[in-house]
Amino acid sequence: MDGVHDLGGMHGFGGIPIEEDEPLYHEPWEGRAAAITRHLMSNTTVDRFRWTIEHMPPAEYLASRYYERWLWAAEQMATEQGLLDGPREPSPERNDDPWAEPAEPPRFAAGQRVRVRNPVTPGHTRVPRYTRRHFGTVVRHSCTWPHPTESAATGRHGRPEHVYAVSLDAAAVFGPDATHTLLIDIWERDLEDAT
Amino acid sequence: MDGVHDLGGMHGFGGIPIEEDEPLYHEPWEGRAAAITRHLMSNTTVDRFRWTIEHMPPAEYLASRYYERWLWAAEQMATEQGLLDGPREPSPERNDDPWAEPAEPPRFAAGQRVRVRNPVTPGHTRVPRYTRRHFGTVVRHSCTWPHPTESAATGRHGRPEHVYAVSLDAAAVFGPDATHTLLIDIWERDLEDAT
Amino acid sequence: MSHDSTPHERTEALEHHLEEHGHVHHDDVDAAIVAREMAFESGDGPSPALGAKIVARAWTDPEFKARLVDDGTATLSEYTPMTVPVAVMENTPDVHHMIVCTLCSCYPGAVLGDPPAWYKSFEYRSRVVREPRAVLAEFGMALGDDVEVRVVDSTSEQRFMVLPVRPEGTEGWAPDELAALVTRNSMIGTGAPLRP
Amino acid sequence: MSHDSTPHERTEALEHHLEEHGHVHHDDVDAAIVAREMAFESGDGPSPALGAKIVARAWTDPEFKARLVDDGTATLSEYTPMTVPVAVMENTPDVHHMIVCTLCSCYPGAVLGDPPAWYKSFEYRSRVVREPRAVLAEFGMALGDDVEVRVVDSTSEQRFMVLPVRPEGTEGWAPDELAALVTRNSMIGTGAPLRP
Repeated sequence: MDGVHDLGGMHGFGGIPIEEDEPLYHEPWEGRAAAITRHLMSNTTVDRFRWTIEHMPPAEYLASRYYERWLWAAEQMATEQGLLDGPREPSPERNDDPWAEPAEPPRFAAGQRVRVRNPVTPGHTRVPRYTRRHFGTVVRHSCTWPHPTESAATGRHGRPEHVYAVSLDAAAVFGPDATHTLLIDIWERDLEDAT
Repeated sequence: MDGVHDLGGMHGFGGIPIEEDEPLYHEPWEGRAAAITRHLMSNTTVDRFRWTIEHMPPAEYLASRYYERWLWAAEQMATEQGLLDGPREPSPERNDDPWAEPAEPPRFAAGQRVRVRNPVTPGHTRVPRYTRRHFGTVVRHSCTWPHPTESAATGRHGRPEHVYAVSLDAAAVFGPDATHTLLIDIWERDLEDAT
Repeated sequence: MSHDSTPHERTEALEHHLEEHGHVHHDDVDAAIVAREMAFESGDGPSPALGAKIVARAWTDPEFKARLVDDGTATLSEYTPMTVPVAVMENTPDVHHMIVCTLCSCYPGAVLGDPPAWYKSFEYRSRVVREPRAVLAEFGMALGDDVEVRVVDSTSEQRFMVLPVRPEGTEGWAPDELAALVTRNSMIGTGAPLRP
Repeated sequence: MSHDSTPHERTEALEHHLEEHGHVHHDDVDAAIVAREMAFESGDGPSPALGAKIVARAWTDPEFKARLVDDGTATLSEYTPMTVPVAVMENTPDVHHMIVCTLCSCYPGAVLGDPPAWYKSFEYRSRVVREPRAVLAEFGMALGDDVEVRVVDSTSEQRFMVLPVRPEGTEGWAPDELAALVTRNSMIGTGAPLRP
């Protein structure tokens, strides 16, 4: 989902709001909302939680404090899980283990030239817009994890897939003044060979 | 400036708010704000007016009604033009004619394969993010007009440059479900040959 | 002008300050508003009615239509002063144009007057370039799969206006009868002309 | 839960509804908050202090450091339960890493506890991938032009933590003395460890 949450590289935001020795929670409700949200997340996936936040009305999202976004999603998830109407029906035992072995061996190798695909979808994607269609180099095999688009759509982890650490030249992404390197984690299906 | 105003292709916005026989202005202040803004624009360029709106705080921009954005910019421009402190100093006669002849003949021709560049800048740009780095075909020479980045930065029109109508396959931009064509106007400096 | 006051209060304050130093005058602001509304209502000045008149002439005068499509700015300037270039995009049974400005609200105002609110909405600006047919459906319009949809994003100073397809069953109609069929939406691309 | 009520009221209403049907219990919520705050303050559980302890060990135990950098998840699980993969990015005099999550707020919480507000801010998320050195300056840090800055965007489920460069002049220091030099920011990449 290409929403206003996809902030990488955006202009229009000011100085970093650095707070000296800030509290864990700035107001009591934040702690309670966080705890409740973590509980609700246990019935689904963190991917669906993130995708839910991404559905916040854009102006509301950008005017919100951090835990207001958790609260907004908690309300949605509680409703979706039918927890506001009555006692919970016993949900079947979960067996979607995100640490399971992927089905296939890795397709890409360290040093390989690859290109980030352009997975435009109203669903949940972890490919930020600023990285789309850029060429990069696989630095290493990062980890294996279920793909977020399915985990968000179904509320359950799918079969884990390979994830690669890919480095991009920031100059290609943000212009010649950018002399740094960008390191991003990209699922195998969101990459294509570019040798 | 890659701000939240650059909305092309974004997800997260709902149904089109279609109003039957709507008034020109929904409230009296809208008409007055519009008239005042048009007056202030005459001292600068429409490009600087747009760039000024782009500096609206993102949440405020996305929560705003249309003429609230004009009002916000009018306040900025009135301040910038020193009109709130005292009578206007006579400003020199303007001679920045946007209809003047460009200095060079067109570089690109109809049918030529081109690529949209990636002019990342905090300044004003008319190259929407969804078009960046895509390949397209020049359909025809569109017009000549001063480049917006300068017109916004200086408040005066620079020497006109060639503008081309470029067609892009929407599928490359927004994925395989997009079967339409996108037609965009791009200034010569924001295009590169891709034959 | 603090931002906790209403837009009405902020506009009043701004106008007051500007007027105080002689930069604007209350009556001029009034006159500008009235002129704009008069033009819009009367159809003489920039308004959907002016656009409809031009479309109807193009439907009945091939020479005019050719000039209109070839050089909109020059041809349209016979009807209304051109402050920026304007191009006329001709629809055919196989090609349907839709106009938008994803970056702000650029619109062929010199011809059609101020744009409708939906044209300036975040919903339209964000969605039409990505899913034009879904947007058309919300306007109650459906196109055959064989029709090529072209979404024109007003990214330069040039504005765009659609020359819709002349409805069938209007042979022999006089221009002003034809003009009555031309809706504002049909000149933006989010609707077809009315059927006789 | 209508949206004109405050977050406090909405949280109360949500908790009440959930409790009413037995989905949550007031005391469990209290306990969860206390546990998290205790872990954070005490430095036993996920907290900057736990991270500092791990960094200090890495500075003094090459074999541990090699394992940490090669397989963060396995090595860190000796200290704290790993619910998601975590990678440790080693800074050197020539390479400086900065961690961010541009899409939400992914952070190595299993080690460092909850992230600081600035890490979750729109300002940091939007700017650090584009202008890292400008962001560093706002944290009062400047790097030589010859230093390669790598901005790591936590776009998968894997989290990232920085292993900062050991400050000069700390030869022979015991791990817990070294740990005192390790700031939270230095483990995210927006600061250097304190100097002795």
